[in-house]
Amino acid sequence: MSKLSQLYQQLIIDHCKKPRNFGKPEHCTHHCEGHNPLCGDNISLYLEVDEEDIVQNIKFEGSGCSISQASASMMTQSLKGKSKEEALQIFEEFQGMIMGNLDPEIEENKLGKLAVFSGVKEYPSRVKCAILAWHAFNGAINSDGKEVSTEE
Amino acid sequence: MSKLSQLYQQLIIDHCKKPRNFGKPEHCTHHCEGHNPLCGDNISLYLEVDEEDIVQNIKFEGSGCSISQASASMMTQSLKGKSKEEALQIFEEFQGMIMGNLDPEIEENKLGKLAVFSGVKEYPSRVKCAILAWHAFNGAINSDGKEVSTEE
Amino acid sequence: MLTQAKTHNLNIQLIREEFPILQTKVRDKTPLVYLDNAATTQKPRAVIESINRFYSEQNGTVRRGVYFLSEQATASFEEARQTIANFINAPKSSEIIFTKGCTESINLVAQCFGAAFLQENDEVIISALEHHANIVPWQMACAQRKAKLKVISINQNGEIDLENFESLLTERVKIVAVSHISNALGSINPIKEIIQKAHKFNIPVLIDGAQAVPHCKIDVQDLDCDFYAFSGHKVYGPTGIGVLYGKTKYLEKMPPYQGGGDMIETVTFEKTTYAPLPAKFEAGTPAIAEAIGLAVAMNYLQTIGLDKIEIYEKQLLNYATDKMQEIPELKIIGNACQKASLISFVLEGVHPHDIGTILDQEFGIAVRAGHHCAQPVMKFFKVPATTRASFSFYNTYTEIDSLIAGIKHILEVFK
Amino acid sequence: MLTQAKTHNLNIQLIREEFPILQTKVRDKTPLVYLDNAATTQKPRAVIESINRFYSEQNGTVRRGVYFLSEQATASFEEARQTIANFINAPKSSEIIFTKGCTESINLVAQCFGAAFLQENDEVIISALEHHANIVPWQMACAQRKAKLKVISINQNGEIDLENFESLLTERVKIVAVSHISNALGSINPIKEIIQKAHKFNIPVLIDGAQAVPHCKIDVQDLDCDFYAFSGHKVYGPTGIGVLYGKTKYLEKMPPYQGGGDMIETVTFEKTTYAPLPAKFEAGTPAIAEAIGLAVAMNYLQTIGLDKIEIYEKQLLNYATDKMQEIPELKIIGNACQKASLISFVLEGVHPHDIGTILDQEFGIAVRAGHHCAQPVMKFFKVPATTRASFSFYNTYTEIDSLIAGIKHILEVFK
Ligand SMILES: Cc1ncc(COP(=O)(O)O)c(C=O)c1O
Ligand SMILES: Cc1ncc(COP(=O)(O)O)c(C=O)c1O
Repeated sequence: MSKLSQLYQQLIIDHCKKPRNFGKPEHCTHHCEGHNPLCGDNISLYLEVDEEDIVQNIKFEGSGCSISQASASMMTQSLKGKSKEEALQIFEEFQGMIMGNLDPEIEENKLGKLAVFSGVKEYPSRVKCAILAWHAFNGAINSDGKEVSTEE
Repeated sequence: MSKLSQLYQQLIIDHCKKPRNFGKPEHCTHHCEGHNPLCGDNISLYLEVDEEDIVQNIKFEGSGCSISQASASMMTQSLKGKSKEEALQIFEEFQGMIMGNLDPEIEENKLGKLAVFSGVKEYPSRVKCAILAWHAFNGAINSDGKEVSTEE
Repeated sequence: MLTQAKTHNLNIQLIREEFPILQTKVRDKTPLVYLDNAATTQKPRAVIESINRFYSEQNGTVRRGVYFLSEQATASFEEARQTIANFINAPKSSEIIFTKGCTESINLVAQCFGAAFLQENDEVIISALEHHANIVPWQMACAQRKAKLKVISINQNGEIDLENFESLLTERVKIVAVSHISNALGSINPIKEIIQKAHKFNIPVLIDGAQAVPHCKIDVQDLDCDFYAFSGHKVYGPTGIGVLYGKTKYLEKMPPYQGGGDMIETVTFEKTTYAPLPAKFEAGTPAIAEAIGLAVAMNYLQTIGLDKIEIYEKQLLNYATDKMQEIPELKIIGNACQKASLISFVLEGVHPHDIGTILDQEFGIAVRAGHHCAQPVMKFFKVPATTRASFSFYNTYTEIDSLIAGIKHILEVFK
Repeated sequence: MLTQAKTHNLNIQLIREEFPILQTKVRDKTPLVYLDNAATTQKPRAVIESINRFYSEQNGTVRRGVYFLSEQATASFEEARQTIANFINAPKSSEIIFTKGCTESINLVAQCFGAAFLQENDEVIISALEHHANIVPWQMACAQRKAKLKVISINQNGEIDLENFESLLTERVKIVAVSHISNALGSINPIKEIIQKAHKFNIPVLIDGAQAVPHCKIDVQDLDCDFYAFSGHKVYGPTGIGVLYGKTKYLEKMPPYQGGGDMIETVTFEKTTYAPLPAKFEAGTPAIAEAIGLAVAMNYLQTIGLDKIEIYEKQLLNYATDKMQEIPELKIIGNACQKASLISFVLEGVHPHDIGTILDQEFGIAVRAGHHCAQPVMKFFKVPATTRASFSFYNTYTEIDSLIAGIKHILEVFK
C-alpha cells in the first residue's frame, strides 16, 4: 500500500462522505468551536457528559477536508460512552500517533480503528487537519459545563 | 605617476594645508552654504560681485577633506576677477572634467591649473568632495544678492 | 482552425534548463510540476549566480564607503534601481523605493500617505478582490485616523463593478488602492479606467501589482498610477525584496516610514532632517544582494520578452480552461473576461486540501489549496477555499495534462 | 612575558579559506584587507551555498502550501528560527521575529511598543552613544505621542555615565533603549547593570545588539533584556534579514506592525483578528532564503566558537591599539575600559576621507571614514568624522601591520 493510499484509506473517505454523529444535539453540557485559519476548516463540537463524567453523547457540525471530517466522525464514535479520563487518554494517544511519537502497530494503545490515521504523520501540513476535532473535544470537556448550558 | 599620486598631487596637498582666500570678508553680495552630509564636509562661500557682474572678491570658510579644501581654495583663485558668465563656464567645465565628460588634455578649456583635479573622476566617492565648493558658488551667484546683503 | 494564433517563438525546453529547481524530483521520485507561481516563482540560474557573485566578490555596504568593495556595491545597487525603473518605465530612479516586499510597500503608503493626507471621516477605497496585503494595512490606517474603508463590489465573474466604483467617488475619498491582477481569481482589473476616473476627482491611486509584473509589461507612466507596488520573489527574483514606485509629488509630501541610518541628513538629539528621495524611505542597510538579484531577474525577463510571455501564458490558460471545463464535477471560480494565467476551482465533494495533498503525493504537482490570503473573495463566492493552479512561461502543456489526469484520479478516489 | 595569554586555538588561515571574497584582489591588484567589519561582514562559503541550495532545490513559499517544496521551505524556515533562538538563548522560538534588519527591529518596537505604552509626557531613554537607528525611531515615536526623549550622557572615554542614567529613571520613563556595543567607538556598554536598574522601576529595556552578536556570546535570559535587535549582514549572514527578540509579555500587548498575509487569523472588511506570535509581526512573504542563510551563519559561528572569537579579536584589538599609540599624530577616539575589536581614530592634519581613499588605493585596505551614522557622538568629541578600523576573526596581525604602514605613508604624503 502506497503511503498516500494509506492516508486516503477507504475508511477515511467513507467517514468523510457519510460523517457519523453529525449535527447539533438538543441537549449538551459542553461545547467548543474549533477553527483552522490556514485552510478554513471549522468544527462545532457538542458533548453531553453525565454526573459520573461519562460522555453520553457527542456530536459535531462543520466543514473541512476529508481528514478533518473523518477524524471528527471517527472520534465521536470512539469517545461515545467513554469516561472523561479514558477519552483524554485516547486524545493523548491519538496526538502521539500523528506527531510520530507513538506507533500503534508496536505500542499498546486504545486507538482501535483510529490507527487508520497513522499515515498523517508523513504530511506535516495535514497534521492540524487531523487534530482539529480533538482539540475541540479537549477544549469542550475542560470547559465549565454551565457556561455552554444555555445551548439546548 | 600612479593614479593615486595623480589625485594627491603636491599642488592639492599644498592648497589643502594652506588654503588661499580663506576667511569671511567684510563685505559680500552673495553667500551660500554647502554641506556634504555623507562625510560632514561643509563650506561657506562669500562673493562680492560688482555691477558689471565681475567677481571682485571670493572667500570661503569650512572644513573637509583635502580634495574639498583644495578644490575650494583653487576655485577662489581661478574665479576671482572673472565675469559671472566666464565663471559659470569654468564651473561647467570643472564639473564635466570630474564627471569624466571632458578631458582637459584633449579638449579646449579654461581650467588651467584646475586640471589637477582630473584624477578625481576615478574615485566615485570623492567626486562630491571636489564639487562641493563649486555647487556653493553656483548657488551663491544665482541667488538674489540682496538676500544675503545683511551679511557685512 | 483557419486563423493562426499569435505565436510566441519561445523554446520552453531551453528556458526550463535555466531553472535548476525544475530539474529536481519531488521526494526523489516524481519530476516537479510547479503550478503555484502566484505564490512564488522559481529562480533562473542568472539570479542565483548573481547573488553568489555578489557575496563572493562584491560584498560591501552601500552609500558610505570610500573603498573599492563599497563603491562597487553602491554602483551595482543603484544600477539595479535604474534597471527596475526602466522595467516599469518609471520617469526617475529616485521614485523607486526598495522595500522588503509588496506587503511592506503597501504598508508604507498606508502609513505615510495616511499620515500626510488622511483625516477623520475621510475615505479609502479598495476592491472586494484584494489580497489581505491590500486590505489590512488600510484597515489599520483607517482605524488610526478615524477614516472609513469603502469596498468596490464585484460581480459573479469576479470582475470589478466600475459603476459601483464611480458611485463611491466623492471628495471625501483620499486614495484608491486596487490590485492589477487578483491572486485569488486571476481577474485583470480595468486599472487604467479606475485611475482615470479617480484622477477626475484628483484622487491618487495605488496599484498592487504583485501578480501583474511577472505576466505583462508595466508602464507606470502610461497607466499614470500614483503608486505601484510589487514583490521580488514573485517576479523570478529573490525573497526579501520588494519595490514601491511612487510619484515624487506624493513621496515628497509624505513623512518617512522608518528612522535610522541613511534616511537622514543630520541628526541631533533635538532634531533630524531627512535625506532626499529615495533614501528618505530606505532607513538602514538595504537588501543589497536582493536588489541586485531582482535587477538580474528583470533583465532575464526582458531578454525573453514580456510580449512573448504574455502570449504563451495566455495559451496555457486557454488550454487548461478548456480541459477543466470538460470535467463536470469541476467548477472554475472567477471567469473574468480578462484573466491572467491562473485558475481557481472547486471539485464537487472533494476539499481543496485533499486535492493539494493528492496532486503533490501522487503526481509531484504543486498547487495552492486555501483562501489565498483573500478571505473576503472566498466569502463572496461562498466557498471556504479553492484549489489554485497558476502558470508561468516555464510550464508546459504536458504539465497541464498531468494536472488534469490528477484531478480525474482524485475524483475516482472520492467517488 | 611570563604569564601566558589565553589562547584561541584558531587556525586563521583555514578560516580565511572559507571566505571566498578574502581570496580576491582589489582592482585585480592588491589583496583585499577588509577592516570595515562593523559596517558589514563577509560571508563564509556555507552561507553563500545555503542560499544557492535553497533557490536551486527548496524554493517554495512558507506556511501555507500543502506540497513538497512549501513543506520543505517551511520546515527549514522554522528550523532557522529555532537555531537563532538557541544562538541567543531565547526561551521560545516564537519570541524571534524576522525583520529586514536591525533598523526595522528597532522601528517595530518604537512604533508598536509606543502605540501600546507611550503617552503624552512619558519619557524614553537612549544614550549619547547610539547609532542613528537607535535615535531616529525614538524621536519619531516621541513626536507622534508627545513623549520626551532623554539621553544618558557619556564621559570622555566614550563610556556611559551610569550615575546620570540613574538620575533619569523616574516613573515617567516607559522604555530604555541602548546599544550593547557602540559602532562608532567600540565601547561595550554595561547593559546588565542598565537592565537591572531599569527593571527596579519596571521599565523594559531594548538592546541594540547590531555590533555585539558577531563578537560575543549573547544570552538574552541571562541579560534579562526585554527586546534584543540585530542584523543578519553584520553577523556573517545575508543582507535583507534582521532579528527582533522580544519577551512574550510585551509582544502580546503590542499591536501588529504591518498588515497583510499571514499576520491575520480572519479578515473581513469590517474586522480582522490577528495571528499568534511570531506571525502577528511578520506580515507578507518573509525573507525565507535570508533567514535560512542567517541560521547557517550562526551555526558556522558556533562551530568556530564565540569564546575563541572573543579571545582572538581582543588580541587583535590590543595589538592594533599598541601600534597606533606609537604614532604621535594619531589620536584614538573612544577609550572605554571594555572595548570591542574596533578602533576609531583621527590623524592630525589629515581628513578621514583622505585616509580612506589612500588606504584603499595604495594598500587595498577597506576602512570606514565618516560619522558612522552616529553624528551626536562625533559632535560630542568635536570631530566631523573619524577613520574606523573594525576587526573580525578572519583578520590577521599582518593586516594590522599593513594598516599601520598605510597610516605612516599617509603622514608622509601630508607632511
Ligand atoms: C549599533 C548599530 N545599530 C544599528 C545598526 C543598523 O543596522 P542595519 O543598517 O543593518 O539595520 C548598526 C549598523 O550600522 C549599528 O552599528
Ligand atoms: C495580489 C497580491 N498582493 C500582495 C501580495 C503580498 O506579497 P508579499 O507576500 O510578497 O509581500 C500578494 C502575494 O501573495 C499578492 O498576490
